[in-house]
Amino acid sequence: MKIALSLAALVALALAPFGVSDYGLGLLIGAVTYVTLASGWAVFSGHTRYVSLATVAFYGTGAYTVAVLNEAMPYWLVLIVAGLIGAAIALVVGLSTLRLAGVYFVIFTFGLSELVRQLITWYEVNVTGTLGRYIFLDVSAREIYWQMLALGAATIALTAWIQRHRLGLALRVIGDDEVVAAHSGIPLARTKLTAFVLSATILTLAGAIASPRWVYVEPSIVFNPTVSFLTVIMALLGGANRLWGPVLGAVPLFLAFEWLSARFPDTYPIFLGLLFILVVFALPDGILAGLERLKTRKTEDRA
Amino acid sequence: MTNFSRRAALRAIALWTAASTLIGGPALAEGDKVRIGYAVARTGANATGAGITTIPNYELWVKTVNAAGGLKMPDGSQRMIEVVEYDNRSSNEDLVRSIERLASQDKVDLILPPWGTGPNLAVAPLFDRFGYPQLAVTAVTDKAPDFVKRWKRSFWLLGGGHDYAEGLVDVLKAARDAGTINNKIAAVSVADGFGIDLISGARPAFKQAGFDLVYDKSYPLGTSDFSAILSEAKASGADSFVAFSYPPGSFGMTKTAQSMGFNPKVFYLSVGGAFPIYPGIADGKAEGVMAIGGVNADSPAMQEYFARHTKEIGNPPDSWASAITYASLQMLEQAVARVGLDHEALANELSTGSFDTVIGTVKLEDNQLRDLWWVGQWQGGAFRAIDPADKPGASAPIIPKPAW
Amino acid sequence: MLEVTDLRITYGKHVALDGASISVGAGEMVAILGANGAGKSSLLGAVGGRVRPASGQVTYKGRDLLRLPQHALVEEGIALVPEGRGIFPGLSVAENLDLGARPRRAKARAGAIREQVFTLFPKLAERRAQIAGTMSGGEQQMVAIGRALMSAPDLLLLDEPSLGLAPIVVQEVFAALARIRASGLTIMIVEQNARATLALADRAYLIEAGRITGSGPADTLRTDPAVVRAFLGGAAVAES
Amino acid sequence: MLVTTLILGLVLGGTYALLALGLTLQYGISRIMNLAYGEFTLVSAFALVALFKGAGVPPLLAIVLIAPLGYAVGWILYAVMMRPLVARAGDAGRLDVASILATFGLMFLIQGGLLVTFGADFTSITYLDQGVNVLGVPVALNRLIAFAICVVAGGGLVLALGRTRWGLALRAVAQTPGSAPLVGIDVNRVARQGFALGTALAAIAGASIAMHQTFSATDGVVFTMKALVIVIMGGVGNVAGTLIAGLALGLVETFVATAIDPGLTLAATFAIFLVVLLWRPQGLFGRR
Amino acid sequence: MTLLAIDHVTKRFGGLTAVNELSFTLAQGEVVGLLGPNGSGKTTLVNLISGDLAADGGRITLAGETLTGRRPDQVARAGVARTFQLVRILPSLSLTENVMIPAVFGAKSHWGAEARAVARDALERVGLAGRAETSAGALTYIDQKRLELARALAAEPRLLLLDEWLAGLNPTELAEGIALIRSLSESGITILIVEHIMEAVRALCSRVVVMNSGRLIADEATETALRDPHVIAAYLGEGTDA
Repeated sequence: MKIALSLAALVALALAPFGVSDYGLGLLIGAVTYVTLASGWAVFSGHTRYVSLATVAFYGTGAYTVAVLNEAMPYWLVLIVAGLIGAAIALVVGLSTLRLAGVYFVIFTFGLSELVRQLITWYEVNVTGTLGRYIFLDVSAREIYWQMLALGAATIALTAWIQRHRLGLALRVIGDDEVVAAHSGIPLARTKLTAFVLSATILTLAGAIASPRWVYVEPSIVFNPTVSFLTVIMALLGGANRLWGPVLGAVPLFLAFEWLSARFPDTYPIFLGLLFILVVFALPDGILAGLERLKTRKTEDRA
Repeated sequence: MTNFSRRAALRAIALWTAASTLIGGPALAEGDKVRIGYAVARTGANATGAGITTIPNYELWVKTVNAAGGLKMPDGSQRMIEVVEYDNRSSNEDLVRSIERLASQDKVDLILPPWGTGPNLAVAPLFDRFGYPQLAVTAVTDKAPDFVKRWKRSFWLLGGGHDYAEGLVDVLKAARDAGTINNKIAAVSVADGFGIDLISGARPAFKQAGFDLVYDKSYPLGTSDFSAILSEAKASGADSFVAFSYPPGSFGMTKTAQSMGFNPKVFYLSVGGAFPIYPGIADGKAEGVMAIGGVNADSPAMQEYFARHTKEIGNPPDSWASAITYASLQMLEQAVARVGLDHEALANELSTGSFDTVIGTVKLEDNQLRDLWWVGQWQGGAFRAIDPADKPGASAPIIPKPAW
Repeated sequence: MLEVTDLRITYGKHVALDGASISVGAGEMVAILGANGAGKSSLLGAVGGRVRPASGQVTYKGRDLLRLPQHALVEEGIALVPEGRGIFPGLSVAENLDLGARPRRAKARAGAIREQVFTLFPKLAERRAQIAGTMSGGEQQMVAIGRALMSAPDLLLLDEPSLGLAPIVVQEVFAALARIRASGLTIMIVEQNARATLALADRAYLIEAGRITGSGPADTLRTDPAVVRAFLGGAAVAES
Repeated sequence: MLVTTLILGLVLGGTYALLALGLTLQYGISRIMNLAYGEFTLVSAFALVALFKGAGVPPLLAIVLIAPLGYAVGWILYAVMMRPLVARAGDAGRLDVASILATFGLMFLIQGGLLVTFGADFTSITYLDQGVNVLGVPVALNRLIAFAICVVAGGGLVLALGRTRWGLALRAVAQTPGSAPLVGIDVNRVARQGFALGTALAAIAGASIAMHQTFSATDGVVFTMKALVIVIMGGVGNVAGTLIAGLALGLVETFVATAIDPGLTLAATFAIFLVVLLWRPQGLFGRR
Repeated sequence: MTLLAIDHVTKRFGGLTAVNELSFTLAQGEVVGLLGPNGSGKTTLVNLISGDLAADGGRITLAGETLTGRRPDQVARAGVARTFQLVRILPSLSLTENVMIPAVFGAKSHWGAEARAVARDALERVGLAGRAETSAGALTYIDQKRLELARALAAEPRLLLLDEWLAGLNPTELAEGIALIRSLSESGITILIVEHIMEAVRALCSRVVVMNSGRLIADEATETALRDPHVIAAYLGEGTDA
């Protein structure tokens, strides 16, 4: 039933571009991109509670890969290569960092994004001598939307699968208590690495798919740390350890951004900040948990 | 019970009001207004650039036009301008969506471009697809000739990196040939598209002119301390210090050079050097500092523009891209007066017509503005254009620069 | 001196303590005995300000303790040594003790009290510069008790002071308690080691499933067959 | 050359260390991971400029005025906004998440306020800009003053924390907040003091940055991140460690800029930071 | 047959030698007590066996298979289960889920209904079967201890390490706990018990190993050890043998 409903929603979403304006399509792309990012982020961070700020390191790498390779090989091949590069980076990074815990991991992943950005900049400046790169790809907004929708749907399906699979249980146990996890026979490094690489691949692909819309990329554009922050906030807001949590955080927040910035171009950061603080105080465990609490309270009232 | 329902009703009313103001979006246009939209960076990394060069001029122009009764139409009627503005949050993704919104949702009559090279390139395909003419001002790119071919209704008004680099070389060469400076140059560049474009244009030009580039380093965006760089440059023995820099860097280097007593004969900066706040930053010792851009400070039109900008916005414009931004709006205004709001006719008129603006008479060549000032210098409290030296209104350079 | 009336403590739906009333007189040592989860630590926690009861009263020298936040109790003369010791593992022994001497009445006499503590636990004097977290469990317990004494309390609350300690250390701790007891300090203790505790205490309360089910002089309880069966078990451990 | 690098590096490092002091207190003692920290410094920087340009108050006097104001603001902010988060969080991990989210909102709020009030322009003042000869190396006087402020504030803090009863209570709360009430410490009060003191230091740092650096309303994130890197390197809550890490970072950046390539300064910063994290996750001077 | 062999194992923390050239063995099916004063290195040894710490010297083998140098999860899959000095349960998961974990990730890697069955068995053995679906956070202290034991059992271990599992229990509970451990031993599990409660040690262990300052000071029958003057001096103190 739930699967049928999800599939119906997916079909409806896939057909949506035929019924909306270009701006509507732009909104859909934006919303689906953030859903994909937040859900992809949650594949690793949702259960393990490792708050990663490296989202943009992967997202940007995806975009940059397309910028570098888009004239050298066919588009589908570029996407595959981007995914592989993201996975490879995640593997190397994961191997060296996944023993860091708590806030140290948070700051590390942030530093990582900055390091990647600085190194690419330095390389481009000193070796290739050009910094900006152009993406003149003949990919329409609709195609971008469908690709992103497919990636987003695949991410959610993957999350659902993981949650039923032993990997999901392992991640939950790691999130609760790594010591118990290890002594129950869960290989910590391999489990975390698997999830981290999966998550990173999704994030990299999202960047690769989104990039043709930007036409021109340079490190300061593609490695915009705001993306990392927004992803975390959206996932946490909805409830990062639940299947539909990231969706529930990403969509309303994305729309709130859009409304506020259109309505109050000068003062919207103030409203947004207030809204944010309000949400943190009113919904401490995320929207989904808040909704559930409301539901149980209602049933209790009735009883 | 009554208490509860009254509260609920109040809450519902409050919610409804809030929701309707939020969802309603910009009020629907009245038929006789011209709706002009733009999506500029109000927040994020590009906010400073847009806040100095782009937004004030957009606001000033709209104010001026509306005060005069509105935009003139070919039939002689006048229509007031109504602005639809979004914040692109310095993110290209948001920018692209905002332009889509302006074009397909708000269906505005005209769209003004965002600030910056990258953002202008990001929106170029959209302007092209929706058919809007794009007057890209704040985009410095050597690839403008290619872009014009790719996007027929795009106009590139600020030249390319090579132009500025070669302009600078002209000035330095003249001074070297006159024996005023030695042939050593110390150059630094900010590591982003703009800085790299300029330095990669400058390197061969310096070499060809027989200069010796004794110090040539780039520094990352976000560098705040220039002591090390400047002490190296000082030690290099070069008479000319050239910085392809952004405002924080331009300002930081000025202050550092002053405090460490670094007095090269030529002190050249890029973005920020022509900002009105620069003399203040330089503690009133801006005399002789060279920078990218420049204006004909003696032209009455320019003086009038400076005065109006100062009065309406609260501070003077910068002496490089501001005036050109304003000129691009005047071009648009005059083109509309001649051919109306039809995009194709407008683009055609912009491409072929000639316009009377604050920077003089403008006629585009191959959709590009080539008649530009490449180098300017602070002289007697004003930032004056010094290169091309043969362009009317050019001032003679002061070399060596007086010590700080 | 301490009067607990009708105390009720709940954690969510779980009722930990259901209407307990006890009293502790000045100079007395009172033990609370009971099974795990019977509510002993909750009772002690409520007196020590760590647990907020749902209802009931705790008065100390006529003052209502429940109105005071936990940190204010030290100033009132109540010192708690909680289960798990609650020392500052990152600070030195001397710093831990100094922190104990924060209350106004203790500050002036800090030097003298410190000497007493060092007499009681000579090891602490030897190791005053050592980082407390690097000491063994028994030594940490001494730091905890020593720190509580530094506040010159009128009432000392002890929660399972022998938990996790080797028999020889348990003896040491109880020997120290006996000396503290002899100095006339009022003590309320929760302890698993019922035999050793009853040997020291004046009176004891028995708690079962959140209710006080019995009380009496320690000597009587030690020989009460029901108590022996429920709390003292077979062979005793480390009886002093 | 080496002397030049050393002196320039130390002076730069001093401003870094000063920037990070407040954050290490806020995170170390009050346990608030404050993403709006950079915005705090910016507010103070703008306040200094406004006082100087608008009312002619000399910056050094302005700092003396701004610092207590920062303390008051921090005090109120903790009481109103952070305290409820601490009260409901339960454990450190949840508090990290809650404070990251809440201060992220605060960051937007302050940034928006700054943009509306002061605009997006670059701001700077000219004050005591002249060079001073330090062992043959010319250094701007305002930077030297900032360095002196760092030494005084940092040194004072180290002494106060290490030698006084008040400092001992702060350290006790920083390390084991759960045990602090047992010795009569009001954790809430100490955490509030720590946060307020941190805000005051942020204000001092911001004001001294305004004396010698160009800044704009959007620079907050840069400051926050720099401070965060230093705090983590020095060991959270470790004031002496923060001072040393800040100075070290300044030296490294200057050394890389002169000896290797200015283009790699920021990369070097982050590379060192990452290496430190991997090698000693608790920071160079933190205790495991 | 020897199941666990500790062979000249050494562990240093900075200048402190926590475990010093320690050697002893456990035979298949034996229940051995590991005694020693606080800080003598007992928990360090348990951590060395279970893979939490890496030894600086020596070798640990389980049925001939080397454990030294392996990670905790590998040691767990080799058949070693443990409990912790301070109870560690996963409060957000249900009892069944808590207990399932080692069944899923241990040597046998059960999944689905199979894993649940193993979990139910283990819960039944510790008397928690009735509350299998409640969340673990709601349990009382003693039940949390039971749950931890059930989790160790679900790993179907060859060697069980109990680190002060009986601490904090009152006499009635203690008697139950002892009976429970005895029933495990009877089912063939080899058990190493770190414990301070002599009553329990006497009741359960035929043999004890006593450590002091990282060294082995006795490895003998329980009754002998408890009369051993070295042991009494280091660990039990005077007048213990009541």
